[in-house]
Amino acid sequence: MPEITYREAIRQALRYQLQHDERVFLMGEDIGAYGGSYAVTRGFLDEFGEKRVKDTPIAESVIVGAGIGAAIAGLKPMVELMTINFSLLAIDQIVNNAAKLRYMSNNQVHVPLVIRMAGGAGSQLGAQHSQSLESWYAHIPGLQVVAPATPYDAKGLLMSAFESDDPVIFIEHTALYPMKGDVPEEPYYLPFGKADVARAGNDVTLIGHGGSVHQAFRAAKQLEADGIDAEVLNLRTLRPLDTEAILASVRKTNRAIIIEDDWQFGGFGGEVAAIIQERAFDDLDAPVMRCSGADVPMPYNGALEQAALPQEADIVRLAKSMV
Amino acid sequence: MPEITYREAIRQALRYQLQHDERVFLMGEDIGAYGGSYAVTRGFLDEFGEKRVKDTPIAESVIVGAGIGAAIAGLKPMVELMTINFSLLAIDQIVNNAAKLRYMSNNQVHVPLVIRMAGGAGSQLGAQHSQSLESWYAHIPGLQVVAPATPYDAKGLLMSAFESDDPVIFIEHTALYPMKGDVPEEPYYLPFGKADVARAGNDVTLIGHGGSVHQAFRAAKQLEADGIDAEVLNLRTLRPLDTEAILASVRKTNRAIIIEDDWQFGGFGGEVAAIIQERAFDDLDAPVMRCSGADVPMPYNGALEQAALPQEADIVRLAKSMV
Amino acid sequence: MARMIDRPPSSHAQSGAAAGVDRIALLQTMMNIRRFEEKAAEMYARGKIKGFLHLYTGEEAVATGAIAALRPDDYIVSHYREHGHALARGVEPERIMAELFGKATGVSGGRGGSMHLFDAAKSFLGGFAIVAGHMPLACGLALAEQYKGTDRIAINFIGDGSVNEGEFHEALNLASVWKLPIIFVCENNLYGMGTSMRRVSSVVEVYKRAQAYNIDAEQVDGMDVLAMHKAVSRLAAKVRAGEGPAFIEAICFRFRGHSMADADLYRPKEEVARWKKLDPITRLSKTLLDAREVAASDLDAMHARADAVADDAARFAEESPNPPLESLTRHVYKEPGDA
Amino acid sequence: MARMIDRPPSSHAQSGAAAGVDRIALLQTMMNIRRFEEKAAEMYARGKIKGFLHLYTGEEAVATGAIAALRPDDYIVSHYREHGHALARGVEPERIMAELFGKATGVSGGRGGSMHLFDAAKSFLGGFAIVAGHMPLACGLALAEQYKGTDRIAINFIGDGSVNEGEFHEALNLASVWKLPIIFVCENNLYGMGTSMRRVSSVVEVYKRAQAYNIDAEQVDGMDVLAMHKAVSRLAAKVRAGEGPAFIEAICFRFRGHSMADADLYRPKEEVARWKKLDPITRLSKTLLDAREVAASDLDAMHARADAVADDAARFAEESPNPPLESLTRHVYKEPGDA
Ligand SMILES: Cc1ncc(C[n+]2csc(CCOP(=O)(O)OP(=O)(O)O)c2C)c(N)n1
Ligand SMILES: Cc1ncc(C[n+]2csc(CCOP(=O)(O)OP(=O)(O)O)c2C)c(N)n1
Ligand SMILES: [Mg+2]
Ligand SMILES: [Mg+2]
Repeated sequence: MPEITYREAIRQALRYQLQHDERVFLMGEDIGAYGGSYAVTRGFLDEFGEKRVKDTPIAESVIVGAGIGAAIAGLKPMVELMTINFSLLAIDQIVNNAAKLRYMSNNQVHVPLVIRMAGGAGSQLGAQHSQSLESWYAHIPGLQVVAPATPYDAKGLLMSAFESDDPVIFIEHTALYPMKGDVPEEPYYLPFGKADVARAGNDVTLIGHGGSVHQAFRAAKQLEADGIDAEVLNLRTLRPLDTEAILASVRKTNRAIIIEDDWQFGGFGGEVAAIIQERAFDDLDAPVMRCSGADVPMPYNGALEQAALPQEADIVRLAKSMV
Repeated sequence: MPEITYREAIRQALRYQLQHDERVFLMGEDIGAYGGSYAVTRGFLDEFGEKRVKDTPIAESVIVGAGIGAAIAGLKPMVELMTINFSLLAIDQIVNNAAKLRYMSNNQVHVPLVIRMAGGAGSQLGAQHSQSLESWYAHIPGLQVVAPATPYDAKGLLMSAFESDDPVIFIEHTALYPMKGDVPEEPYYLPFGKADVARAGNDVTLIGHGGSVHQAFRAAKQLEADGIDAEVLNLRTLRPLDTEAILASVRKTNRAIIIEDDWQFGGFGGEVAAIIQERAFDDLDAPVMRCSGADVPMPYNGALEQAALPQEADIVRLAKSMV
Repeated sequence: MARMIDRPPSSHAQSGAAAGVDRIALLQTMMNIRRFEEKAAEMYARGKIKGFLHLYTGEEAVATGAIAALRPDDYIVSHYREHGHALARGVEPERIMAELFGKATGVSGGRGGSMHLFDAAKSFLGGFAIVAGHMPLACGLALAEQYKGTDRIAINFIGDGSVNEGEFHEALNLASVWKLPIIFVCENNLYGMGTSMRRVSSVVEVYKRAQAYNIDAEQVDGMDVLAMHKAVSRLAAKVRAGEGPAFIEAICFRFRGHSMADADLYRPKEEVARWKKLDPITRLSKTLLDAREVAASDLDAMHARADAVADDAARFAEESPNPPLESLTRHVYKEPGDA
Repeated sequence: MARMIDRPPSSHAQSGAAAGVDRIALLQTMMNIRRFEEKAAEMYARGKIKGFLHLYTGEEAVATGAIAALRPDDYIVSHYREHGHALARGVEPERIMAELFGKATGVSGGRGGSMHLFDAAKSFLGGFAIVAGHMPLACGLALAEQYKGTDRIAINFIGDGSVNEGEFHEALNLASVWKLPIIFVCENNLYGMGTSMRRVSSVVEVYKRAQAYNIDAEQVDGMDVLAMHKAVSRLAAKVRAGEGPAFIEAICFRFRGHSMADADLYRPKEEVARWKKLDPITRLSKTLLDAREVAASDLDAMHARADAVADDAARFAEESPNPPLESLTRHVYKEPGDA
């Protein structure tokens, strides 16, 4: 299997869709002439032309709203919002229209729209450009929230996103774009709601999505040295959530730690912890713990930013304290 | 103590602020000539004039943004956004500016802004007008999230909101406006981060905010008949959250149920459950349970809407299953 | 024509008929809408209808004239005051009233309510309750048809209150830059809830706001169904031909409060009285009488027909079943068997 | 003057001086900004500066001319390309560079970074990274001064990319309806990242977009510091007198890519070359030489001064400490002892 980057994996899925489905087109700020702020769509404008690859004004609400309308009318738009931070300007469209229309219309219309955005922190972009708000989207019935952790995830999940007949919030972690991994050349589809056991273990379950999966994995390696055998669960999708996989793992390890870049209070980790204690109460040897971002707007200074983000050492310390 | 409505209690706090603090002014859609969509500001325009009571265009972002700027410049604006549903159109201002400016500027500026909005469901307003998104705001460092359950709460918490030097999201529950309760005429201030034990009990702790507190209270009465002595905790503020009060109660009752109108998945109840099992693991005789809204956009039909909202019967059934 | 604002165009005589328009049909449609709304108000008073109920009474000419000038497959995207638009498009009155009652037989299965009428088969795509929030979506429908290369267009009804929302701006700019096949119709009834336009808008002539985006825009007497029909006919042809979007500011007036909950204390009584003199139904009736196209007895018959339609709708709604409770969790996502 | 767009005003001679303006001081400020930015680029290349770094090179005349025409207590609210605005206001170069380094001595304590410079004592209120997101806030500052009855005004710098955002629309409408004491300066450098204005804007003359809100708006040669100074001086007087907001479209051009990460492949080389001929520093230098206000040796001295300022700033930043880790959780909310 060829080794390619997370960025390239996303490009492969997008190119495949553009080549094989006339209804697919891409819309977003600077995805054309500029090639995308993370170079994901570089060259697409030349290859597919202005009809399929549309540079838009800087106007998030109408970009997403137009995507919703076009999806209702039978097309398969992919809207790129650059980063999750800017999605706040289109959030009414996402929450009040995209997520609700199938239900409100009693199944007369539906919204097969893929919205891609980069999330996460770590590159010193400051408070307004470093948020991880996936928990917000995961809260909304009608949406599907996808957060690939590897190049393999990215291609397979994005392919499935285009297969879906309901809106998908596809969150790419900025730090992962250059990351490499094995990816089949031919198209393949990863199901939503199925987590991946990135590493099997018996003593504690480390649960994460996106970039956190890699931290969990590295922490697991460190824990090995201390004779702690950690299982690493890559959620892949937050909504639908693979509750069964989480419970199965915890019933085996009897301990769980959720890792997330995002703020802990009111974040997604809380939901996972709540579900685990609700459904696997008697299997728990220790409370479910969370390793999350600090409860502060993201500072610019590099050392402060790292201090605000969960670190392998924190995971290791937590895990040791539990077994 | 005079008995007044929740609406009147809010009016009293607003009038007091307008009368006693020159820096205070109100801004919002239809708060003047129309008297407010929930009649909270009726008569204020005549009493205080256009300088203090400003009718705005329907333009949520600039209303909130202007409030932020005015607050930075030393005034104490109160922005009314009618309902929490419309706050989605101003959410970038709230999250990226109001919540972050003190931190980003290294304490050079701060934003003493009060943003009032009505939340909750139950009056058949349909999917786009029936949301309870307080968990979203509670997730954001830099914000304070207040959700009064009684007229007494409403006045005392709103008075404190104006005392605060940081932004306050003040969420009123639509169903409570006509509700009556004892409220002192003189001004008083309820602290943020202090929950209220609405009913003392020993067998199970029912935790709620806003309208849910009353459901919990009625459920507690029903449980009495079955010999179950429930404690009811009124959170009053979600951020800061009175974790100590929650833990103290659970350490006594060893069981907890969180009641919320909002969708359960990724909601605020998950955070409370996560905290309880994290901090009071050994005191729990049963998993922390949640009684929340159904995972669907809100349907218009009255029976369906009630089926989508938590009911006393659900709380009672849950409580019985736990003790 | 800007002076029309808050000085009603009483001076104007009713405009002449556009080629081949069935003026009697237009009159009947307006009567049907009027009676439907009055019946809805009655049902609301009797507690059969809940939530917010926004009536179209007084504005019938706008939807009736505009929609009659379109093709039946042209998309309609409207706001929460949309009963009239749905009726003008030919959505069954029974199923609309049933929706207001929240019944299973309603156009949206009782899940949408008054603010969220949908009839996809008739290209009636809502019914939206977020001011200006439906404009981007309407642009998307137009974009899709342009993309597919059809000559189907979209019409988007908005209120004067939406012109100061950011989404109005984003939608008009995009529609103009991409030459989208869409007609925006702003129903300028001079008030957004209790707020008069001139207190919150830097430019009160809405059509001028649209012209600032290089959009072909004009102001039309929204109390004159023939004028509406004429304007939309002409613009629809251009839009259909791919010449880009168009915008109509329809000056009109609602005869009742913003919603059933509104006591309507903010509008001077004589202002309301002045506008009621321009009742589009009375106006067209007179024109047809004068032209001897109808006799008084014909008008009586037409009113009777409108009454019957409204009564039947209410009866149907009344007798219809509620959606089953088990349906609560249906259709949040695609289900096996869905298209 | 609309033709100025993408045809630079090379024809125009430099405009005459406004009364009592110190042209030499303006030149020195522009030189300081230029050298500061070049130094920042160098420090970024050396890994001393991280994150996004957007340079103001080429646009110096806009901030320099505009801010020199204001009172030192007038509010400045800018976007993420704001080093030049901060320097023009007199914020210490050392503390700006230290902020870019993320040091404790930075204007925002190293927490803000290049996009979030704040110096409240100098009424420099940011530094914002959400396109158009700072416009409502700037309106609020103006509203507050109007409310207090002072004659302090606000100036809000935005890019051409922000004109299609909903917040641009909401802010301009409110500023106009409420006659807020604010001047919007749109730095129209013809591109928003890699997207040329004309591909995404229905009307490319930005000043016309502003006029559509009844705002006094004009287009100015943003490569001419004296023209900027003149225009802002005149408008500031009107705005200060309570005549409502004003808007300036400053036609300019950035000499480098959007940010340090941008290879700048989307702009024709000769377009860039053409604009570099209009370098505002060279232009004013020539004017002053021709007018015998300075000698070549004076210019050398001024350049040397600018070099020294930039070098000192970099040295100061380099030698400054990082903020202590314990400070991470400070100032999320008011703390005991805070004002
Ligand atoms: C974004 C948003 N803000 C506020 C509201 C509350 N609201 C409902 S209708 C309305 C007035 C709209 O007036 P207009 O657009 O003129 O339509 P009309 O009711 O006059 O037909 C307002 C403010 C809303 N529904 N959506
Ligand atoms: C709301 C929002 N959308 C997108 C972005 C990403 N972005 C940053 S700068 C920029 C281009 C802005 O161009 P312009 O306003 O012309 O300013 P310039 O960089 O040319 O000075 C974009 C799209 C953003 N920061 N905020
Ligand atoms: Mg109106
Ligand atoms: Mg630009």
